[in-house]
Amino acid sequence: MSDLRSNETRFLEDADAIAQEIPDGASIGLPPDYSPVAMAVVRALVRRKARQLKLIGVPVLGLCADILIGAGCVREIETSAVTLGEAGLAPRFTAAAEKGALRIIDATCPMIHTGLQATEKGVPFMPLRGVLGSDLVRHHPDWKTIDNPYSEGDPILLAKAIVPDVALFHARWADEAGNVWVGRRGELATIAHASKSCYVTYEERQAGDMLEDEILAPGCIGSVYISAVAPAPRGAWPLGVPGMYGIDDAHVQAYARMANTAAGFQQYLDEFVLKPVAA
Amino acid sequence: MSDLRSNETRFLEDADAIAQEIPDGASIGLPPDYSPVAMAVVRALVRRKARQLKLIGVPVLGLCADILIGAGCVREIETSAVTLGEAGLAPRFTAAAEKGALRIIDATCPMIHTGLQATEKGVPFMPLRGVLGSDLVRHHPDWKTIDNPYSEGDPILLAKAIVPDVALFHARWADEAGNVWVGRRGELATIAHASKSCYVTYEERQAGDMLEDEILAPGCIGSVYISAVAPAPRGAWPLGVPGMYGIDDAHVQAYARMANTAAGFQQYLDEFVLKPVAA
Amino acid sequence: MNYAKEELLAVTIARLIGDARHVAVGAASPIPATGAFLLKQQNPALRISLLQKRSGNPFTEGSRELFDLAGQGRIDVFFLGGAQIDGEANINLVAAEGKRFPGSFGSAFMYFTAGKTILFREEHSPRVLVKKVDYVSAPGWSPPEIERRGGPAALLTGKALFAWQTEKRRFLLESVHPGGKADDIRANTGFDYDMPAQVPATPGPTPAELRLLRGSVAHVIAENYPEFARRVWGEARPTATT
Amino acid sequence: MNYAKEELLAVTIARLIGDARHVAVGAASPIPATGAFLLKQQNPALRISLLQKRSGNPFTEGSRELFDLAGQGRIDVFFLGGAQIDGEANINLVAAEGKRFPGSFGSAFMYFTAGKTILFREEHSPRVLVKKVDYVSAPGWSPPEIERRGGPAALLTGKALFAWQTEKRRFLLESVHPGGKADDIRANTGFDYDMPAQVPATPGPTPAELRLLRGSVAHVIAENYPEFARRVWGEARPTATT
Repeated sequence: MSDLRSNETRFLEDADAIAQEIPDGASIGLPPDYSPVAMAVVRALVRRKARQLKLIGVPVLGLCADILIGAGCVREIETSAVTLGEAGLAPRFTAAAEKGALRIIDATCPMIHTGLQATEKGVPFMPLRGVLGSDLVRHHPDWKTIDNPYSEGDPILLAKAIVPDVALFHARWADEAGNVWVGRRGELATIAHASKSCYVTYEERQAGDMLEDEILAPGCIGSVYISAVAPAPRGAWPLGVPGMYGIDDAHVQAYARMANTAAGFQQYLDEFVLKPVAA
Repeated sequence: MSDLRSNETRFLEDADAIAQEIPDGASIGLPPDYSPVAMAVVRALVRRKARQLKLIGVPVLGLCADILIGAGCVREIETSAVTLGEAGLAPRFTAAAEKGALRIIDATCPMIHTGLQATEKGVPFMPLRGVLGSDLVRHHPDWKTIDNPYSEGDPILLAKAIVPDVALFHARWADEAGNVWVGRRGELATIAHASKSCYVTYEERQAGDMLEDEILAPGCIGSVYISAVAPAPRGAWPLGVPGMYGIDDAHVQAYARMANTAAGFQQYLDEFVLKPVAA
Repeated sequence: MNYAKEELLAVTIARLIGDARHVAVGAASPIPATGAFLLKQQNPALRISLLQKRSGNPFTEGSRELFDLAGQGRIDVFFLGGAQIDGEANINLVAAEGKRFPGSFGSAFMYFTAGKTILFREEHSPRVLVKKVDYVSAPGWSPPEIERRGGPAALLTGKALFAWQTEKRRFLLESVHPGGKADDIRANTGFDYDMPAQVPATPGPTPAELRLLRGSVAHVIAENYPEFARRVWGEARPTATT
Repeated sequence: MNYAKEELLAVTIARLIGDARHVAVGAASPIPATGAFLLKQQNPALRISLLQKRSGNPFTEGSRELFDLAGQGRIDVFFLGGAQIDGEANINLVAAEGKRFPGSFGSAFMYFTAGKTILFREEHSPRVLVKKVDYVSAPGWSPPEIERRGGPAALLTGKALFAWQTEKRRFLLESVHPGGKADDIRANTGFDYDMPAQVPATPGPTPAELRLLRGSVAHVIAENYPEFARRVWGEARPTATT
């Protein structure tokens, strides 16, 4: 676990500097579209032509995954779904999946949380009720069914600990101590705790140490988990940041239309990703 | 799980009304002294002569347990320690333990968290690393060692799910929707999630619904978990509420001295518990 | 009486929810949400958790909390759909006939842990209601050794309502929506099911229900599903008689 | 040079912490905290987590987070004491000879998961340092099949410093504090241990270390352990030369 003992949060210049530090082949834990996504880094990864990434949806993937898949950055995904929400199917994911151009490990939301919680606790597995009898169990390489040691003849499913190489997300605030504030988006804390390294873009810099503030502390992820932060105002756009700005529905719908064809997707990249864009 | 489907938080008059609802024989999950303890309810339980309680320290017990044990309310405790912190040993606990007048299930902090997390997830057990070879394992009735199903010859300990009948603690705020704000005291959320019913005293009432406030929401426990709340200004005294008032060290030290003898403890009860006291 | 198809489905869902205390409604489920909020007008103690609601989300610990809540037994009713649904109430959200769908979401867990699940899919066709799903995202029933708190209660489509018969592990056609015919249901359903000699019509909304739907319910729904509210109730969100 | 016993112990602890990046210090441990903050003066990147600090607690998720952090391998050094400590580095925090102690706290976990543990107990007597503990709260070593990230590094008492010999599973008397004698250590230690022919004296604080201790370190410690700071450094908390 390369970076686990890192305890000094580094302050990087921008999203591109983060994308430079995420190596090809890395597995990346990503939040859902309704939890702040580091879209500025996603675009920077496309610009730096990242390759062979594995995306882990915690627990689902959306726009960021569709863009990375369409741009050829992704080898494999593990997720319980890929969706653009109200804008419908994720077109580049769907196309890649139907062509067989992407390894897909299908999961179900709570099993992904459970696998990350196992890593968070430092245990090799964690059990979950339900799921048995689903074809997910037959196909998933890391799940096992055992007999509940507390009750005979009671099969129960185990999730193997999931250890992403990189946690990547966006936060409303970072402070001078390297803490980030994500509010009630607890899945971001779980990803940060479970990952070998953690990169966070933020909207605004707060002075001082938010952990000294009893009101802000509960929404913070402590700097002990954070490898580096970088400023990215409106860095979740076209997705949103709760309490700051909402999802740009019109843009996501426009994306969904353009990305329906490979040519339209390339045009989207040209217009919104490959040249720097003002949100 | 009697109260799990309860979804309407009731608003009770005071700490005594809560004590009336906690039945003799109940198992009660309690936070440590540095996390707000519902001391006003503890005193009310002594006044109503509660009997045969089982106290579960999450993960340690302090003043509240010592008072309840001294007053004869307690049959059994499960905890990783009982301590008055800087004021030293918990005298009534120590006396009862050395006389053999109390069933003590010794645990270790993370195993208690783990057992509650199992209940929080709805699973019958959860694993934890370490602990093996400790005499705690030999004596604990609910822990089991299994072979890690993912790696041969790798023993690992399991905590059985802990399901307290009652969660009991104090909060800085409650709101009109029945949510309570506990800030970074995450152990309180774990106790609330894992218990069949949950009683909370609070310092101040907030208007509206704190879950609608992005800044307050991360420190809240949602009303879906809360059976009833009651006002208790300075209700944690002589313990503290982070951000409001600190521990009354002089009082706790005075307690420790008085409670060193049965007669002194009775005098403490007479003075501070049996007659209503202004903090 | 004049009412929209969506209004019929919502009142049916309200009846199916019954005496539940806590209903969780997933993203992109305006009709189940409408049914739940209609019921809440009659039973204010009903708790409704709208998942992935953009603001005022009921959870404080992120996306894990819904599943923990369900695991704890605190969710009485949940809704699931499916790209395919079969006669054993299995659902498929992953892939069929070379087509890829978004994925299983939390279905494989919620179907077991919620007190009961209402299957809801507007499209009623042999393409959706199949003999056997191509991929089991979540099974409709489990053998006795598998711990399972809940399972399907009913299957509601744009044409009909089926009740689930737990013992027989088969659907029973309970009612056909007004204007439809039992024969048409048989022709458009890929799986076999039981039916009574006389299949009743699904009861439509009462005038009181319509007043509530077009008044306070439309108002709440418009906040969370603006497109849907506009389509069903128009810009004006008329109250009372239309 | 004049210095307090606590200052000697603190500088010894600073040396034992060595190149760690993250040290966690438990409640009621002012001397380990002093050692850690002394080291931080020389290595500002050292992260110190004071557990159960009354304000400015480093954790945001409550008391579970420390243990999760340790489980993740993010705690390099931890401190443990014991009502009894034996020659195999087992510690007892539960009960001995009819006496009940507070309990094991997190020792049975932290001793395995922290990178290394410094055993610290000021009282050096046959009552504390026993041949075999009456109750193993946390074992000093584990058989090879048991996963264990860390274990004891040293045992520091008010009289001496022992190094732990992992292979031999025995302590080695490394140094005796100034003024003490190896014979006295043998007489006051209930367990057997190795010792070199010549046992050196524990190095005392350097003038530079004393300046730091009595200046910025005393200031930080006074915030968190006011009683202790007053006892060691007085009300005035003198800086530099005394």
